[in-house]
Amino acid sequence: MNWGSASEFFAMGGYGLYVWGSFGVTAAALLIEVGLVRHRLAAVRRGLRRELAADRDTQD
Amino acid sequence: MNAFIAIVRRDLLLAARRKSEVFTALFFFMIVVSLFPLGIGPETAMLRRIAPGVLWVAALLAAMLSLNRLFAADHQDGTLEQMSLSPTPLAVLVSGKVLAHWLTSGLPLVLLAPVIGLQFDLSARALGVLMISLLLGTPVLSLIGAIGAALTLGVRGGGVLLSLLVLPLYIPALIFGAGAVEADVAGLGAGGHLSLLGALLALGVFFAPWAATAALRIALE
Amino acid sequence: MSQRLVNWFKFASPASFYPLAGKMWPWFAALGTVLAAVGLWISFFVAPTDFQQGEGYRIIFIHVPASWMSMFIYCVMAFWAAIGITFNTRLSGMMSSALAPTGALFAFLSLWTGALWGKPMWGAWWVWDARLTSELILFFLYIGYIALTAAIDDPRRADKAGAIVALVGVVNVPIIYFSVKWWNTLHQGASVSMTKAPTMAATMLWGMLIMALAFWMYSIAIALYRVRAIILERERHTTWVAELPEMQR
Amino acid sequence: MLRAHGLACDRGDRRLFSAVDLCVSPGEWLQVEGANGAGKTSLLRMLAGLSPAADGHIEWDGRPMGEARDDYHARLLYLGHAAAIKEDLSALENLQTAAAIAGRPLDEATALAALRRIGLKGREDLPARVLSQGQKRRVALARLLCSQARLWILDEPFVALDVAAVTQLCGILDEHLARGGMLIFTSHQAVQLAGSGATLKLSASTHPRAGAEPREVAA
Repeated sequence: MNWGSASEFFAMGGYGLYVWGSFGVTAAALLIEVGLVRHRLAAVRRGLRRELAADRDTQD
Repeated sequence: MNAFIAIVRRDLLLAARRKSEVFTALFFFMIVVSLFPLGIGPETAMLRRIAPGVLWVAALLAAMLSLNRLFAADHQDGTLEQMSLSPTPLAVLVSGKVLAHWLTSGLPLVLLAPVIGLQFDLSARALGVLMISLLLGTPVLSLIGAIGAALTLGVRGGGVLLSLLVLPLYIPALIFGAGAVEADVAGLGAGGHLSLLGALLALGVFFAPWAATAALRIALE
Repeated sequence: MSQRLVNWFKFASPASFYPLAGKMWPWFAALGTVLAAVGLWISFFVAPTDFQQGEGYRIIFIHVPASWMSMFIYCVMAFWAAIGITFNTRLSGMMSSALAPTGALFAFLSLWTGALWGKPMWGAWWVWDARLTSELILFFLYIGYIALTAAIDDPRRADKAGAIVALVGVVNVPIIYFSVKWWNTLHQGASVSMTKAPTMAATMLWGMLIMALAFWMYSIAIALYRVRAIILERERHTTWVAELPEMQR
Repeated sequence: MLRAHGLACDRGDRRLFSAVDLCVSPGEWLQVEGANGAGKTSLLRMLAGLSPAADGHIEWDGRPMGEARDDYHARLLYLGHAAAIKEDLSALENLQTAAAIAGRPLDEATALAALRRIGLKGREDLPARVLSQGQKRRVALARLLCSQARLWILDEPFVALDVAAVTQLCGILDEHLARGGMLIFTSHQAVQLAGSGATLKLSASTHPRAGAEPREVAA
């Protein structure tokens, strides 16, 4: 174990800003990407379902 | 072969009828180069140091200027269709167009560079190396540029897109071209740089017309 | 032989790949999460403090894998591009365009973490080192690919044009790398050597490898996830899309 | 002989036409008709080998187009909507470069004779930019006079021509057919041509997979 306490862990021996800046931005970027793709897929599906429902209505 | 010569001749003829386009690119080159001393300051030592890079970057930008029109006119008036129906392979005709583009945009820069280089107090020897590096390097710019011009043919915002696609690919030519002059000024000998530029040129002559042709076929479909 | 080819082409059709991708991506996502957890544990709790660089060196556990992934993804895109040009399969273009944003993201992360590592280590956010410079150019190549394919309305045309960009790019990446490296050695004074400590501890190597694997699994998962959206967008008007179970509600 | 079977054309999500069969033998002409947007130009480009067919196949002299392409293009003359006229070149230069690109260089005397016959006497050296629309069309049509191609594919050759020019063009086309040439063209107007010929009507369809009825067009 490298760390005596939680605050030592967050301080990263004085490099906290750089280390957490890297890991944090990476984590945030990947999460945002997942969110964007989820949104894209959901939007396509929503649009398609509407289109198909409209088609069914006109057929009835 | 006849068709190749015919294409080169026709494009040169067209350029001769529209001289202003050729001269615009040349004056652009001259103005960009002349702006640097004004922006940086007139110390001779500094100017001598930045000259190769400045001249090469300006040459790169000037070559970009005329790329837009490389295939656009032929695409619009149907000549490109006729070219693709020619019994001569399209890649050969594309090479002809690239050659004509270099003759009207690259070669004038090569000839003008020594005069411009005088503004930067380069020695006669360095000017010679600069000319050789441009002579080997500007055809590479035309060749790579042809791929970009073909890819952005008929595409929205093609001009900006073209720079985005092509400029990163110009970097090796820029590095070896400017590097040759710097190496010579530093007394290291420009041979290595120039042979690498030659290698880039050989690679470009071999592959670029093929890639540009593939891109043109997409635009023609 | 021909039987096997037929099978491959069956999976290459969007209609059969869509459900397959739907089944596969959660597995890769799960694997990626587990690997990331192990990798992070190694990077923070197992790997010892570096005697030269202190705790700051821990950035390499994401910096190096992100750089690897950005290069690897470009190669995979070029691979799909070559497949698309040779066999004229629709799916390969969709795969390329599904991978591009993730590749660009990793290139960006590599630059970002590189800057955050460089500042405490070399005292500068940016140095014109060969690797950093070529990573920057790789990022530009990704942006060029994305911009070009986005500017062409017809997806088939966009795919073909993108394939040419990817192939031209992949030929140029090594040329650019070596030219920048050469340029860098010529300008010795301005550059800072980026070579790491001569003996890399085994735990560090393991940490980087496991993080790289985690990024790899993440990339596969997100690409499969994104390709599903792309398939639906492009195959909107086909009967198989209309018959999908999730479209019946 | 050009034969096509089951041709289909897609534009975006829509299928413009499908199951188009056609066959043109030496001395025969084929007129393609259809409303705007029915895919006339698309069909002609497909037949010229400029764009791939969504479905179906094309044969030249009994060989599939894939392997006959070089021979086919050496014997084909295609004039599209855009006439490939350079505004900055003179009529003579336009004619000569077009022929050179097509692999059949023209000497100046032949080119001048063709331009005179098409009614551009005295305008041979003017840049195309100062010519009228109809005169520019004539520069393009002068290529027909110098052509030894066996198959002509012409997209709207009668557009922008006056009555006299239409008659003259019909004469040129008749000569071509009499020599055993083949001709495929589109036109909105009824045209009287010698030799045997047929009309292919393309009907636009809005349904994705329905299309024109399969029809046999042969002499």
